[in-house]
Amino acid sequence: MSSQENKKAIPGTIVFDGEQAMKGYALNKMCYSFNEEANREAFKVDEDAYCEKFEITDAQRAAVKKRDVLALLNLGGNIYYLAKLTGMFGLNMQDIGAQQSGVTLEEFKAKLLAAGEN
Amino acid sequence: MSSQENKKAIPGTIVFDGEQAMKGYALNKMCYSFNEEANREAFKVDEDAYCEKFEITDAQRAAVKKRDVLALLNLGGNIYYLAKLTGMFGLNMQDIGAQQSGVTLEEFKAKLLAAGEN
Amino acid sequence: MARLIGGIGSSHVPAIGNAIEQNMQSDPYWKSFFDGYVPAWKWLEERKPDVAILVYNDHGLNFFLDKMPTFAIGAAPQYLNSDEGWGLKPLPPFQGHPELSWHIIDSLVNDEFDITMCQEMQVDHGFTVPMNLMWPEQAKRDQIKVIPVCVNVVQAPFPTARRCLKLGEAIGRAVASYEEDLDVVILGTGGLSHQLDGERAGHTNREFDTEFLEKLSDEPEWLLQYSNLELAEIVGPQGVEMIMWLIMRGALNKQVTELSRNYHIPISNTAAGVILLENSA
Amino acid sequence: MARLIGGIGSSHVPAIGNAIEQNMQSDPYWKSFFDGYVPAWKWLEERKPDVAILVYNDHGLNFFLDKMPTFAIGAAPQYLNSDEGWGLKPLPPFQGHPELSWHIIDSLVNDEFDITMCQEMQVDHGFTVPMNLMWPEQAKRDQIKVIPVCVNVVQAPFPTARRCLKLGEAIGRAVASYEEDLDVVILGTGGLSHQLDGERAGHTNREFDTEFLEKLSDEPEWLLQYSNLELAEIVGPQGVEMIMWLIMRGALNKQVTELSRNYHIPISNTAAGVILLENSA
Ligand SMILES: [Fe+3]
Ligand SMILES: [Fe+3]
Repeated sequence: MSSQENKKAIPGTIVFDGEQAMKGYALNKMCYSFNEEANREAFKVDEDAYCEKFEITDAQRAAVKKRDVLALLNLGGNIYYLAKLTGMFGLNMQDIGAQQSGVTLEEFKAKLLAAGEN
Repeated sequence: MSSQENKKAIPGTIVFDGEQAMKGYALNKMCYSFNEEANREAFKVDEDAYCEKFEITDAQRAAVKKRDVLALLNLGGNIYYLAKLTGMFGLNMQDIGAQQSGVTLEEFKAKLLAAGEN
Repeated sequence: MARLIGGIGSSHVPAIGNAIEQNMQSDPYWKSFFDGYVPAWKWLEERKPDVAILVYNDHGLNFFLDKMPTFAIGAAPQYLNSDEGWGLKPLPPFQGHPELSWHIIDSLVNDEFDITMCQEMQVDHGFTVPMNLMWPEQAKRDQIKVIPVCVNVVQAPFPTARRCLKLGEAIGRAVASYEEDLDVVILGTGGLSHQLDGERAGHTNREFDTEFLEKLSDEPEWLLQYSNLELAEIVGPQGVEMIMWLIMRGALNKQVTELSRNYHIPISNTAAGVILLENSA
Repeated sequence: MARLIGGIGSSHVPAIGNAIEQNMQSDPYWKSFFDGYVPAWKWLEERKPDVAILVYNDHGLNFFLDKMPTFAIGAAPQYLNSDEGWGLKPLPPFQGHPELSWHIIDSLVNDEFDITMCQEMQVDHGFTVPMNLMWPEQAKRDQIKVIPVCVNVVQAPFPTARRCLKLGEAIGRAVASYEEDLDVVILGTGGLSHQLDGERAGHTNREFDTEFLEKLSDEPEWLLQYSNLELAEIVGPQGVEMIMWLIMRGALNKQVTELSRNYHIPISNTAAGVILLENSA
């Protein structure tokens, strides 16, 4: 898809294109680092210092603190790298699916089960 | 070029194809590490321990010890990575050109100057 | 000469790995999903391929945005797995077939595919879950040699469906020209419709997935009418992983026999599919 | 709209960087080499391009054999240089143009080029030496924005000459479709004939290089008759870097004006060339 085509919005969806990638590079790099256990431990010991080291923006820092996935996506986060961050907070893909779509986990699961019954 | 085509030999030349790459991966990885100054220092402090860490073969180890570029190429070394190793020994591209073609540095330089006069 | 005996399309959600790990195959949530794999298990047991080419996408383990390849192919003696920062218990290393990898890479680059060659590569759940699903016993996974083919669906622009189908065709030619006598199976993994990110998280599309499965054997070009952006809208941004199945399909003969198919919603946040295609002789 | 105003082919041997560093331009060894750049300097001073697309090859700084892309394009805000383990004094960072980088990447991937996208990238002498040569003053290098296009000539298989020419054509189309009003120059660097490794180290080939330079403007397809293995035999394994010049040429219009050309043996172990091509209006 060309950068022009990317501009066409999909409702409820943020396409992770070059524009998003430019915003989120440092944030995603931090999240990528969580593939290593030692880095996860360092983050847990001192979240602020860890974020500092990767030079993420204040807005990103605040969204990390709030575990706010939608905000992080808007600030350039990519869902696959973010999953490594939210995983540390004990949130799996269904938890963050519910969080983003603004429903409870049970409602989110029920919606998926319902899709299976059509 | 296909792997078949690669088999056709060029006199005095080793094409760095998949076959060579398989032989030389650990050796080239060690040489690549010399991009970092700390790694160059570690090598200089204890050459054997450094080679050990990268699990290069005994034959490669012996060729490193002898600074023998042709042997290293035959053992899967790639010239661009090897240049970082020989650089540590104070050998530049002209030095190793002379070494490989079996002439003195002066003769090697003279050959190149002569090519410029044709 | 090497022979491509068939292909399998399959989902690769991490939850599947957990279910296998915890032996939940007969659990009501899982039963109809795992039942769909019985024909593939029987076929693999009968045909015993020597090598599996596994077309998948990395989800942020081996590749970061500093060096994000469109198409990467492994040429390593073995491939390691890891916990990915959050998830699955790592599986033991997978055995490569670097000679065949290099043959395929040589052939593809000559065929004007701009491959990233990987002589060391960690494989994530996009690779390990299908391996675990197809060969649930470790002993079987130790026997089969693997060649990872990793496709970018993390960072747009992704390769077009058309390019993926062509890559598959080129892989088919490459395998057919390898001199050793080997039986090769190709797996295309990922999808089907799902959306992990955004307010629309949880989106699936049974109608589209069903048509995709319906067309895959005899009319794979059907998918080419959609751009990846259109596909993201229709099947969700992660549903675009279905282009991996096109690579698998492209590698097979023009004529294939569909031996089985299954479709099930939901597994975790996804619509899960499996299809087994045999190359006509 | 953006305009490709012309292209320059140039050698990029590290020794050139050292000579500039040590102000040896008038030294007898160097004089006839540097004299060949006078027309390029004048042209660049006159035309003042906003962006330089720099087609080059990495020599083991940014890429290792674990992830070796055929074609990698930078999309970073800036690009760092380093000592490469042995050599040059590093130059200050180069300023990127990530928006144009992404536009080119989007366009190329849609055009079925399988690009590796690099949002962080160290550039080595293959990049820095030509930058230093074209814009000897740091102030000028700070002004111009750069887009690195890195081509694999480290690990065979290398992209074919045909594929390189096509990549160039696709880059030309991509630049022409960028909306911002920018003047863009493209540099193809590397070569000409040289051999660093093996008993034949020091090999050059004046006759072939001369014909290559002769044909580049009006008949670049001439090089396509040779496979990369044949080229390695003719111009040395590192001489194959001349395929970078084909990418530069391919990006320009069918009709170009050759404004200058120079050829000189030896610079270090290489035959060094420079050519300046202007796009016809
Ligand atoms: Fe996936
Ligand atoms: Fe070079």
